Amino acid sequence: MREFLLSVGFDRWILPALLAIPLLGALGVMAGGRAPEGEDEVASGAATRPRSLATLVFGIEFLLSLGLWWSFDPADPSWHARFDVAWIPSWGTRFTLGLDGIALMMVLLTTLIMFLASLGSWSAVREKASSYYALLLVLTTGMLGVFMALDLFLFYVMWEVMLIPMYFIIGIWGGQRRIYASLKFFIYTMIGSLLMLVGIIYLGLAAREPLAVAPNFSYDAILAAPQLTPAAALWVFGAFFLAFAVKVPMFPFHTWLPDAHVEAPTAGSVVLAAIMLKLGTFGFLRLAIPLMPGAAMHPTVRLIILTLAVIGIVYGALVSLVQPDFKKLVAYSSVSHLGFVMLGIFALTVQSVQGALMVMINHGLSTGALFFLIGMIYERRHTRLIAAYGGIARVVPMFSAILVFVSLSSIGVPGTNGFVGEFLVLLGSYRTYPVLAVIAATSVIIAAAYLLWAVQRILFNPLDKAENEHVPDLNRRELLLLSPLLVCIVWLGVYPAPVLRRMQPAAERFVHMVETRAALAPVDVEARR
Amino acid sequence: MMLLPHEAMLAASQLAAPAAHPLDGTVAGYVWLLPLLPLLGFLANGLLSVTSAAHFGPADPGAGHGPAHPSSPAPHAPSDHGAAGDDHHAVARHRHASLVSLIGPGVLVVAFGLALAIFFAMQGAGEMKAPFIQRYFSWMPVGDLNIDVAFQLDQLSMLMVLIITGVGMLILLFSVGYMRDDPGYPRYFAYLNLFVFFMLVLVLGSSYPLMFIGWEGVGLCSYLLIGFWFSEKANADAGKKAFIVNRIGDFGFLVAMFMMFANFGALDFTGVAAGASQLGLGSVLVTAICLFLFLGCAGKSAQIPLYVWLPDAMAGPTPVSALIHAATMVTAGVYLIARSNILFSLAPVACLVVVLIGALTAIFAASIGLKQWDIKKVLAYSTVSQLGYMFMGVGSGAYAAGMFHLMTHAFFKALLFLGSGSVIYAMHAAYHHTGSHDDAQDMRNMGGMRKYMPITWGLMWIATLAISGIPPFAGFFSKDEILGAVHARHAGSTLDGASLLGVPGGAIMMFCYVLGLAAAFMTAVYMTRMMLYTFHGPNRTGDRERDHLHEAPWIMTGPLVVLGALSAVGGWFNLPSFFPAGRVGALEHWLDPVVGDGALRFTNGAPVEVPASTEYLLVGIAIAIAVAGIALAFVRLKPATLVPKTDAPAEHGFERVLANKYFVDEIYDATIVEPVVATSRGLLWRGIDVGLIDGFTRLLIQSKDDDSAPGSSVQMGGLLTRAVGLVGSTLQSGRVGTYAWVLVVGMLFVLGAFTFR
Amino acid sequence: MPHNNLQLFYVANFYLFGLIAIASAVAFVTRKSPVSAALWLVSTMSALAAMYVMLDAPFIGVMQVLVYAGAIMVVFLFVIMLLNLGHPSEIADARGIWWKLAGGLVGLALLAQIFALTRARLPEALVLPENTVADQIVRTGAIAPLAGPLFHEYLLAFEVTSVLLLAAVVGAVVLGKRKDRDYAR
Amino acid sequence: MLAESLFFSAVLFTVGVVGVLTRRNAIIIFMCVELMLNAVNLSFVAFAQVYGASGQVFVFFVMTVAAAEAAVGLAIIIALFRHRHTVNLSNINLLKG
Repeated sequence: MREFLLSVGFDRWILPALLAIPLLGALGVMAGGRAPEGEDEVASGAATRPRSLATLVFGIEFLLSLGLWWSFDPADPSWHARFDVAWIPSWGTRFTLGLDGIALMMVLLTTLIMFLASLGSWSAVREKASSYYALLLVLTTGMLGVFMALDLFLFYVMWEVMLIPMYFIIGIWGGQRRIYASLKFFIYTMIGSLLMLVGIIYLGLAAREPLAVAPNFSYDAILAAPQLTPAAALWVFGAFFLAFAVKVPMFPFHTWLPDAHVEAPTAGSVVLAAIMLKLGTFGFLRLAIPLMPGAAMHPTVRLIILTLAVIGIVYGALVSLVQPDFKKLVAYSSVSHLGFVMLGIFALTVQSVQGALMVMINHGLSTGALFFLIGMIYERRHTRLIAAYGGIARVVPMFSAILVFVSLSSIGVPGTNGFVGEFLVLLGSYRTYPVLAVIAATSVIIAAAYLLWAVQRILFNPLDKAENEHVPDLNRRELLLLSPLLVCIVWLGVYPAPVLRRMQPAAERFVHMVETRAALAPVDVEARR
Repeated sequence: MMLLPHEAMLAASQLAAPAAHPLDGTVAGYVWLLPLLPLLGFLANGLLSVTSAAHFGPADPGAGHGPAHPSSPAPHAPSDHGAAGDDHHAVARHRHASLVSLIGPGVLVVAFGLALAIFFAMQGAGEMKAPFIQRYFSWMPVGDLNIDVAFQLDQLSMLMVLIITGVGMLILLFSVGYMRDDPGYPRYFAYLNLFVFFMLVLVLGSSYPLMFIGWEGVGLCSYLLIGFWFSEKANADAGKKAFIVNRIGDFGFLVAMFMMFANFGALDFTGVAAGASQLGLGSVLVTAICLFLFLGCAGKSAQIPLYVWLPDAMAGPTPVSALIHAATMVTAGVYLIARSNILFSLAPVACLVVVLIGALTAIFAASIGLKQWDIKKVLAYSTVSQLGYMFMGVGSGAYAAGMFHLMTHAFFKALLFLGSGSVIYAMHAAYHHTGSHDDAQDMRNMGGMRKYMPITWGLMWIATLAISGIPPFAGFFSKDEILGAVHARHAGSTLDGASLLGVPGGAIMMFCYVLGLAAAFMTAVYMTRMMLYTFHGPNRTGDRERDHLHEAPWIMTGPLVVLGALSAVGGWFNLPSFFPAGRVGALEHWLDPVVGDGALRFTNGAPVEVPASTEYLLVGIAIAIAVAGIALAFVRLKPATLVPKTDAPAEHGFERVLANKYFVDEIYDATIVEPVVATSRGLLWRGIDVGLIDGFTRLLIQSKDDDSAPGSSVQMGGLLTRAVGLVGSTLQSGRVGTYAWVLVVGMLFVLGAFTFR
Repeated sequence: MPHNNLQLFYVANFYLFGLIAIASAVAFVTRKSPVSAALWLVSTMSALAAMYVMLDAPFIGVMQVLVYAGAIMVVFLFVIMLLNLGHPSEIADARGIWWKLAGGLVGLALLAQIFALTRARLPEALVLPENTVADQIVRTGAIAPLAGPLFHEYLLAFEVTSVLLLAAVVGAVVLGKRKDRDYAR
Repeated sequence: MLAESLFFSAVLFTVGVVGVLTRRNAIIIFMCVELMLNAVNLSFVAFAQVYGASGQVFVFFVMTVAAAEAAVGLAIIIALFRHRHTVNLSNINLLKG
């Protein structure tokens, strides 16, 4: 397989192709014209062309990206499938793309989830379908670009490219309070990302060649440049931290998330949870920590961030416990899960970082599946309130079986993917921060409580509401779209070794580099005194 | 799954690890088949269950923009569903029932046969000091951590495999009759097969994480099976409670694993044992690991303070109670301690805690059992109490005794549960005939069942005598051995040398011995009480129902007979030296390679020597107490005066406290569950999240559809934005002159920044 | 400067016209009548034209007289007269005394800052290099030094200004045209 | 004479600014802007004397732009006057949205 891929020059064109195909697809989808305002396009058939075209494009995208799984060689320390052309020379920025093991997994996750998200919007998006699918496609380019970018300016551009389609997806196809939610989402993320731009420009100027005027935004060049002074590093790290912490989201920057999740359409929630939240943690892994290791690994800074992460873990779980809205419950559980990722990254052991990466993937699969399921039942009953259900396991057995299974994976029952990630994070972070790891481990109890309680109130108990008695079960399309997620949940739970091995060198390099660079970081004279 | 070349090589090199072991090349190489068989059974039954229930929904479920209207005809009525229409009272044989009956118990029959074959291979292989470890593939290879999926076969896991597959096979056969008319028939067998799979993974796993898979997996199956009839809220509640309480224990297990890895760098049994052996006796680290492990045991094996889930777990079908909540899963904690015997033998303080908790649980649960009316609740508290005995055994270093009691308990408690199951089956069938909704499990509605179910009656008396400790039944030997071990170690052992909270270990051991005796007395009383109220005296079922009471079919009584035989002679597997009717200490000898070193460390390397006179005295006391308990029950309890449940008067005083289980559930609710929920809702969610953080956000943005702002604070919405907007809109007068002024003043500032920098 | 013996004459004239320009400008902003203000502005511009000549830019000086003082200011005067802005109600347009004071203060502050910046920015040792422009004028006449760069380096910009002028003409016509509804009213 | 030129230029510019700030007649304000442009032109010419003829080229462009501006600006004023019958900017706030 690898030989075949290399023989067709796969690693030379794949990354720009992955970015270009969705954009072309978006043009194609938009070219179809639009249906009259307010028409039910699913019923009238106007949605058929955009949705099939978009799903086809996403399918091609996914199949192409799958080739990366084989073409990638974990033993090779250089960037995989590197692509580098001149872009804006006077600003010192080039169009540089490349992957390491971490980004590879994120790209695969993105293409898979986007394909499913497109399939999942099949009957849920009933108005302005062509705009919707075009936005989904543009969003894909933005997210993939963030994972691939090896130029900080390009990173920023892609970061913003991804923000805008999401704003519209929430704001146009969202629920009742969509305007509030989309505005909140936009303002939170925008404030963070503008500060990040300042930080990026500072880094680019600091890394330019002697006597050069134009900044140098190349990731490798910035990494190779002398480290910033402690004060500057702290400020730049702060700028990056705010941008990424909002995106993750870390406590206390998380309140946009429940609103955005609840109001977004199903695919929006799925993408938000499965991929966009990972961009924040990915930013920490790729930019904030390696570029400013002295600031990130400063004992006080590290302790503050780890404490926030652990607060997020427990807090998110506790707040989930009392949510009356199932979607909001899952949204708060995301806060808890992403806390694990932050704990793993900042605990900085190979196990915890690998675990954090696994949690990133697992959360994408499990929470993505949960949001799909919520969307499916919402399409049928038009409510997400837990109290509106009860006993529907008798009516929709397939739905129930899958919901229970996915919930178990989200709880982290061993044998599912959820366990592998959380276990590795806690195992690794116990080595460096035992007390925090033990506190974080209590969330396994609360997680079981909130999800099982919700599942019980939805699926079990007496079937006492008449409107629940005739809810149709999943259809074939929905089963088809859930099945890859279910397969991955079992596969990553039982045999995660292939994934772990692909990410291993990148994770080890990350830990090693941050440790050595943090040790070499210039020390503040005043602090030493 | 395609492997990269180096992955495949890595896997191959691990598989090819040479290990000269006496079991190489024997049938033991097929050990992977043991868990695989029930897993296949689960997949087959699960598929049957799902396919028979599946009705795909319409292609466009959202059509119509409204909730599915009741008047619009649904494609199918819920009652058509196979597994979907699970109703406790529904009687509809599943259309795949015969196939399921073949697969479900069938895979266990094969597995049991294989287990027997492996057992004989082990016997034939002669002395086997090292465990037989088979590696299959790498589960989590991360840095210096490498967790393999590998099975470890040694004498301890072999014993557990035989119990699980053997007793499991009998219980599944019983279930074929018991669950025959349940619409969820395939789902039931799928869950049970899955349970057996996880249980086998638990006992066969060669490392703590792998064991943890089984550990949580059986908890999951327990959750699913307790809530099998999920349409009743109580059942679903009980399942959830079991899972969550177990999770508290699992938290302990997890933390123990973290400590092991951080300090020993390994998580497999051999690696941890090697690492722990480097540490001294009673080091803080080992004690902490053992205590966290014991927290896990307390959850899984229902010890104080986490026992509360087990009585509620009786909401599941009765064979489930027999298999999971009596014979196998709940004993996993005992197995864990026996498996970690090296660790525990180094932590006498932790062992004292284990013994003390075991003894307290034994007497506490036994006292509650005295006043229960639900026949299964009596057995449930009895199980909790007996598990306490087992922990007394393994805690005091008498691993063989603890495992012995585990085995005999599996026999007689499974028999008791299945017997009670067949009584309930009869009661249920009778009530079903007449359409009555009386409680089929309440002993006050039974009485005189001896006449209708003579086989069950006889077998259950055997089990009762066994659990009460009457020789020569199985329970006598195992319980006596435990009590003897506790008594023997109150002096001259490491436990005696340690102290807990300032109390010397010897005193604690003696105290626990007394508690054990008292619990034995109560055991005899409540078991006899259960037998008297159920089988003796006049029948209280009801006049119309009485005619429908009859003995269960052969598929149910057959397994009872086998278990009855085992309960009667099970003690012969490990005869004490003073009872030389056969081979003395066979089980102890068998387990010696695994637990022998750990056990010896308790007595500082010397074998336990108890004077014959003391031994006879202890045995005499034990028998006397058991007989006294039974006699007391016969004298004091009058089944003839009992009235049916609906007419029963309320209890008073201490009886009421006992009947309400010391109000422990209520105390937990009031002190833990409700405060946590209230804090989460009031302080964390509404206070911090909506109030504080979103309050700040509302200074920035406001929207008319922001309903999270309660009441007057809506007017405060966007305060900051409004202030900025007011200034901005005043400046925006539209007069060019104003703009010019602003421009010039702004320019002054800009120039000023250059001038005065 | 072209002739060393004329240097003093040039410098003296430069200062003279400079003072005239400032005085005319002050008079320009203080006049109430738009017509007199416009005439004072013409005076300022003419003085500036003379200064350009002193600064070795005779061609620009000529253009200043032709385009600014001639064409543009004439247009201004035309408009003033067309709108009949000599009307008394239109004359009293100046703001109150406080506005004037404030304007003066702001002007002083601005002036002070510009001076401060000029001093800070200009290199003390800035010496006139070889009189490049002056030499060129001597060699090739007054127009060539300007025409060279204009039609080589700045050719594109030059062409663009022609488009700009065209657009301005069209715009002025469109804006100035009376619309039909204006007649209707 | 560079420093002197810049002095004159600054003074003229400031006079123009003060005029813009204190007058309300649109045409006078417009002329003040022309004055400011001329002040800048003076600096350009002065610098051109030192650094080369490009400065003069810019003066040329500024004049062109000023001419275009005068044409359009005066046309706007005429159009405005037709509607409002005033050129007093205090009475005109069309820029207010």
